[in-house]
Amino acid sequence: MTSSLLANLLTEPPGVAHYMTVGAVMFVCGAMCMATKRNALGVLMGIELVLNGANLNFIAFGSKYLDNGGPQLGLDGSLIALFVIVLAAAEAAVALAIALNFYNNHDSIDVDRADQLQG
Amino acid sequence: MDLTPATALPKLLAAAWLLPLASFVVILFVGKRLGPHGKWAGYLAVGAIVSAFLLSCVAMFAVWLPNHELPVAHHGEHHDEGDQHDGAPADDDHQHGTAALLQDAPLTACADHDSPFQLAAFQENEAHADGHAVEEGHAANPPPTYYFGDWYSLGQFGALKLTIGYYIDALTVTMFCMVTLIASCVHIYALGYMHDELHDPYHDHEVIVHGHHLHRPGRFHRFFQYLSLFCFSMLGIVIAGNVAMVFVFWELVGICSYFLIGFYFERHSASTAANKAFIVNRVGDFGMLIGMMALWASLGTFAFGDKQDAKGQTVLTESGAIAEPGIFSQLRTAENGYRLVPPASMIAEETRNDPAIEAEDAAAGKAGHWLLLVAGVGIFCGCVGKSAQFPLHVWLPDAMEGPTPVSALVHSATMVAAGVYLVGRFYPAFCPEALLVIAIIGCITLSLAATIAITATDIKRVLAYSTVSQLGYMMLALGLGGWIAGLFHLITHAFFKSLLFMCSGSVIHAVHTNDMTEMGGLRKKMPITAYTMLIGCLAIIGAGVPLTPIGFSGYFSKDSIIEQAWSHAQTNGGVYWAFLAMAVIGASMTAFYMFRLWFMTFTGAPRDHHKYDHAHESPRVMTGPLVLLAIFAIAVAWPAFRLTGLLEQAQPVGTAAGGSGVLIEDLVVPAEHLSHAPNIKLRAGLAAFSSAFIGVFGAAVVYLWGYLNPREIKQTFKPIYTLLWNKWYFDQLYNFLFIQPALFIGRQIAAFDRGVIDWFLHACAWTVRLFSMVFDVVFDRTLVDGTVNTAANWTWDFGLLLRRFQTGSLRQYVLFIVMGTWFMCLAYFAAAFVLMS
Amino acid sequence: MDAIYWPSVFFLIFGALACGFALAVLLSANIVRMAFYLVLSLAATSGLFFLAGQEFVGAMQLLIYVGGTLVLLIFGVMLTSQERFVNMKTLAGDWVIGMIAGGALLSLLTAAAFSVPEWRGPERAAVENLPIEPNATPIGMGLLGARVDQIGAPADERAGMAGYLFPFEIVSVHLLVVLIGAAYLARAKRRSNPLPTG
Amino acid sequence: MNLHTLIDSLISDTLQKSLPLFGPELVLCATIVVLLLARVLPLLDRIPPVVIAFVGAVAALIAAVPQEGLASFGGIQSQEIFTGMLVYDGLTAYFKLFLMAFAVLFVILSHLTGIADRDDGQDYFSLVFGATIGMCIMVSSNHLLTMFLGVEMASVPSYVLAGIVKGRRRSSEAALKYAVYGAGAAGVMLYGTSLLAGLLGSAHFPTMVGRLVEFDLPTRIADRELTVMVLALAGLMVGVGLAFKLSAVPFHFWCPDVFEGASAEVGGFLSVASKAAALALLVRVAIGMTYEHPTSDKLGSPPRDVAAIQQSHPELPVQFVAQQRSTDDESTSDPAAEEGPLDPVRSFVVTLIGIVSIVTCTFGNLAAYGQRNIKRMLAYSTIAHAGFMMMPVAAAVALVGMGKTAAASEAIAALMLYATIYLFMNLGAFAIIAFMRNSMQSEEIKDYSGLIGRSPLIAVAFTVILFSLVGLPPLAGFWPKLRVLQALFEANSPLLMFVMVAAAANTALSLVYYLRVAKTMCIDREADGTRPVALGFLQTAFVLAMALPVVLYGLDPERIARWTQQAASGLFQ
Repeated sequence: MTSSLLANLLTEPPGVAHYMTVGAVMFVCGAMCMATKRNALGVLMGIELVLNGANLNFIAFGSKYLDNGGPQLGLDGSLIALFVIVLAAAEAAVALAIALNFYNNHDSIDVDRADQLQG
Repeated sequence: MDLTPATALPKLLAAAWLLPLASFVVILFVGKRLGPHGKWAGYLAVGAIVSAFLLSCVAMFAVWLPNHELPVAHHGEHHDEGDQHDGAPADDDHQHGTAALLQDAPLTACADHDSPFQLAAFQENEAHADGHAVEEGHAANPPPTYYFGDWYSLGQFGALKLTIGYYIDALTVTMFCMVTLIASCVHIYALGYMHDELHDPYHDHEVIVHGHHLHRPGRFHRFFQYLSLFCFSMLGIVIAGNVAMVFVFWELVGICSYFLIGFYFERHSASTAANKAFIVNRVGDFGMLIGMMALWASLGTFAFGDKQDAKGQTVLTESGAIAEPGIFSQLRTAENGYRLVPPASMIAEETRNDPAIEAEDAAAGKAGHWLLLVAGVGIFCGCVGKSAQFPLHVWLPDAMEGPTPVSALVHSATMVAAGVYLVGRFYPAFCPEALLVIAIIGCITLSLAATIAITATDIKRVLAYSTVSQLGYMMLALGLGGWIAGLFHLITHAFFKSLLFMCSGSVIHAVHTNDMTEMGGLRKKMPITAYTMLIGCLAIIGAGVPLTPIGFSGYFSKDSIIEQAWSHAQTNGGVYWAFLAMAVIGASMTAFYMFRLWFMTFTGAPRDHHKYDHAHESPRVMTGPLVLLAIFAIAVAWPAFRLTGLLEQAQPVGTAAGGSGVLIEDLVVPAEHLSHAPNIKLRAGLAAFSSAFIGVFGAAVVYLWGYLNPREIKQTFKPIYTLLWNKWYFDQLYNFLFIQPALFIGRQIAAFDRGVIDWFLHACAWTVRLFSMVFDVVFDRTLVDGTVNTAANWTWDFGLLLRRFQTGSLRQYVLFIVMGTWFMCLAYFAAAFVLMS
Repeated sequence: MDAIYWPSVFFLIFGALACGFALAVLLSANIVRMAFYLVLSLAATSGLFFLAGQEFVGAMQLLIYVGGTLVLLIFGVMLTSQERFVNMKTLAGDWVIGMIAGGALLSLLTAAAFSVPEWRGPERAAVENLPIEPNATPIGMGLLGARVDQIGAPADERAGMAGYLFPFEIVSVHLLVVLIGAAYLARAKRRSNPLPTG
Repeated sequence: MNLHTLIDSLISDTLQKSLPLFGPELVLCATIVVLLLARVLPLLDRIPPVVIAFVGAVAALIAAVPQEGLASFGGIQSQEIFTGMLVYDGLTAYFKLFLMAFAVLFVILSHLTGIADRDDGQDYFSLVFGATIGMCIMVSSNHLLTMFLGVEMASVPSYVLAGIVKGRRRSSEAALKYAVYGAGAAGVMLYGTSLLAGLLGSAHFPTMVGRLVEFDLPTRIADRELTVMVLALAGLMVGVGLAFKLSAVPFHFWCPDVFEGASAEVGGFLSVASKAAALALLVRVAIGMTYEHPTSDKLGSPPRDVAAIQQSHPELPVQFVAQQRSTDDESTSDPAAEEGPLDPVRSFVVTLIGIVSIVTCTFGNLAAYGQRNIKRMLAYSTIAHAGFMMMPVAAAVALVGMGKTAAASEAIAALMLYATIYLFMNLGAFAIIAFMRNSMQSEEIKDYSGLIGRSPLIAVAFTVILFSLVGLPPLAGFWPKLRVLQALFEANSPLLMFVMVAAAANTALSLVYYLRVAKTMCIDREADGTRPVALGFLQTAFVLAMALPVVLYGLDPERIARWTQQAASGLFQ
């Protein structure tokens, strides 16, 4: 079914599900960045990807060009997406400051050096 | 002075209850400054508890007894009032209507009958035997006379009302007198026993610090401070008017025992024992919490009694129903003839609303009984912990680490008594199946502890196990339907067990050891101790002239337990005879180990001459209480003092007639008075006497006359001896079953949190490692380049790999978020799939 | 066979770009390159926003993310990259476990996306006739608390359309606090009386 | 309706209705601004920041008192403010009061421990107040955006607070872990939120629950539509974010590390205020998604009459009241009586919270066993308590499903009472740890040995607090535990019965590690070379001010309990 959906995509408009797929890929890439990057800044970039992936969903749900039936999120989707962008920026600022502080204390940006607290 | 019971009793007993608290508070704040080294603190505590005793005596002799006629005989009484009640089942004002009956009916109808113990002398006529047959079918007894009310309301949370209140009946008053009397003796005795603590610094010979004995400041006042708090807490349990208050004081008793058992906390064994006592008790309390919840949730109240007005009359609503019924009146209503019937709120809603199920359940009569059983067994769990019943008996012998006066108090009048008391108090709420559980636990406990006591050589441990065993007797009696028998034994046991402990303390004080194998021949050195202890031993084995009302206190109470067991066995037959058998064999073992103790300590040749030479009789302040208690141990149960009559006044509602099981259909709890039938009395009395005699004789053969060498006996029965010597390996078993797994799980979880997910990740890591090794060998080495020292890198990588699983790695945490989400979804979908298909 | 629906083509292009560069961020080992790929991925996402008719949000995405956040990140890269070169390579084991977990999550989320029939996409005819109207005004009014879409909506749906004045204002307080915090951490001063280390 | 009326109503709604009810937060915002200006204006710079913070916090506390006084929680009508973004009812009012009271105490504590000195005080207090505003939004959120915004606003300043001691390696490590973990959880939560909003077509809680009813879940489940699975996935993903804030297993990993690395004061902040706000949010979401306000439909009798019956006849058992109510309902005939449209949601929520809570509670208690650092141990204890505090939420949802709203509001009241008592217990514990750290430069449990000899008052106060954390009866910690167990019992489902039994068993489990600390302090001998403990008068007074309520409340649990009951009853108006 999925394959046929993709095949028709050239002639039929994309739906929410297609946007969500892109969002899911970005979300998972971000999560994997957070889980595999040893550079703290890489982890922060992962956070950006994660939030952006989730944000794509709101955009898709808010768009009237994508839905066919079912409850409409309408304007709420765009507005929430806007706020998420702002919140992500705020979070990035703090996380970056924390990473710099970590760097000052550890002389390294490697998150694997954060191993004193355990047990 | 106004001596109306409804107003005077709460005041008198509250005063008696709060005096120890006052003493505690005073000592807490200014204890150290009371006289040299806090010496006056002891006098203060003694003064408080003795005053409490006097107040209790006033309550008993000036208020209770003049206003409440003792039932002269109890046989016909139930018969009469039962019949009357059957005639007028709609009588709503049951409490006072029937309370009046309780007082009047026996006088008129049965004045010619005699007290139960005169029955032992065959003064009973045939009419009684006939009476039993008739009594089988009639209704149970109405609630006893009691005074119930609240002093102070803690708070109301919706339907949950928490108050500090009282519930005073004959049992309460009796317990007050008993507890305060024994506590007074213990306090006075402790003045002498704890004398060493007045020295500053105190030398603790059992603790070695830096190669020297420990020197520390004396803690005389601390001891009396805790002792006062302990008495306060125990009296709080006794007077408590509701379950929540019982629980509060229950825990307070636990905390006090923690302090007192750990009094010599510098000794490692003492602090461990204190911990053990506390934690084991908590295990029981958790059951009790569940029982409490079950009762509260289904009955909506914690109160024991019905709401009363200032005159002690039950408050009724306009329609004539009880305004605020307590637990007991809800479980045993007058409409149901005071039989235990689960009220509607105990029956699951769907059952109530579904006529089909309801009819089926009503036919079987089972609805709500499971909840009753849960509540009963839950409450009993708390009692198991406090009264050191199997399987939570392990703390009690270790609690011997406390000073001996504490042991005397803990083992007789307080703490362990609290468990039995609570079973007695809750008696109307126990369904026959719960009683069976109680009986089984009691039976196991009594035999288990008795066997261990036979091999113990520490004088206090023998007594400790004997306590556990006697508590088992009480539980057994209660579980078999012998309410009076159980509580009767509780009171007599309190006297002789405190006597025995204080005697042992006196011996320990003299020879500075607990080990009986280092004693012997002390009779000549310390005669008062020796003979008072002999009285204690005779009392505990139940010595008396069979078939006559002549004997020590234990004779009466233990005989009534065995009679009850006999009656129960006769009614139910089959395996239920085991209860009787264990009770009789236990009596024999009791006699054996008690006299073994006495012979080893006081007779024969001294085994350790150094210790023998230094031994001396204890000072008056210690022997005085011994003599006093000895007198009580002899006489307290004599029929002339009508102790059973007093208890009978408090017989909880509807329990005199026994009952029959619902979940186990052929289980019958016989009415208690049936056990006084002459044929049972005769056989039980003879069995008890002969078993005790065999026990004493056996002990004499081995330890007095020395016909048999105990060492050879040990050799012959080595496996059994080892088993008993190691206390049936219970400590080891618990260590293996609970402590090790708990520690293990704790460690595992800590390790888990450190980053080891589990073997799965390890396996993954290994697989991956394997893959990359192959990959490395195939490509890296051949294709990419000739890396320097690949093997060294592997090792290095491998070390990092392993180490990483041991660290609190941030990246793994993130991975756990993903996997956690995923596994939760998976679990949910799997569950949904299973449920749907 | 119908004619090619061009928005779909653009969707495919932008979607592929967004996903591809997101993957590149994941797979790249060089932090500067990662930042660059991230810019491209986020920019492609804003293209998707435009395609969905959310041009205002798309513009904000370009401004805030691409313009602001990433500059911030690149500052971070520059500030921290003066350390001597150390190997920060992720081990193969971590990659594999990460990929397993990620793949599982991805399959779950994609399956979820295609499980709801309403989400599979509208009919072409329905969409093609929709008027194209700018939504900057409704969004702006929404941020001021007035939902203009309430005007045409049936009465029982109006309650659910909340104005966004409150979040708009409170988020400024949040940004203020966050900047104070970030500035505090980034300042060089250390405490004069340090608390014990341990 | 035209634009003009729209804007008119907006202005009146904002100025007349919403802003007065938003007073405490506004005061805090103003305080933050003043603190920021203090750096700039020379006049303000002379005032120590702690004074400004204290004045601001007290003003906020005064503003948080309900208009008719403290006893009027029951009279607060539930109303939406800011055009539906937030909701103001008894629960909001109570938790705002709670948070503001906590803020005042926390400012005092921070001053006493010296963590907020003259140079950094402005930043420190700005962050604390910023997080507090976020928590206020969490407790009053009525919209998916405010929920997410509240979580972010509470979390992000907390990340900085965790790293407030800049020069310490562990501190910066804790901050990094907290920030990254928090961001990850927030991402998952956001994804779940988007799914939920997309499925239901709204982000406004009451509208969402209305859509859920229209959604007709029982039929869809019977038809095995996959949409239901997506809904469940969305619920789980939102739950992840909440579980992170609650430090519920398996999303607790940050908690011990952050508590150990951050300073003790911040530990107190996170364990009390943050947890309370997270629990309130859990209540909002769980009750909000499972309880349909009867005002929205035609069913006549509002459940308030149950509360009324109960208040006039407190002696009636709960069952009786509930029974009456259920018969009432039958008489007004709910057509979907056999299975309500929200029943699947309820069973999902109950199962999820029930299982997570019991696992959390047990895990926290067991993992606390082997800890050597006292903050780390208290972190696990916090996890365990969070698990315990989640249980009444499960019970409340189950009770709502049975129509017993009075009992459900009792369950929520139990949770609120628990949180309140927990404030005193845990703030006291962390205050003692902070003072001890200042005085003996150590946070290891073994260094507390023999404290009774060095500082008897502190040792006794700490022991009292620890015993109260166990839940031993005469102390305050017992009552809320008892009420939680009651709520579980009343809910009367096999799962919750199991939870109740396990919870009761957990009280025994937790004894071990608390007792170990008490034993170390009171019984173990002082190790050689430990530094003397010297506490100032104010510090001692603070500790006593925390420990005394624990004792006194145990003796008179009535008043606060009544407030919580009244406040909780507003949920089911």
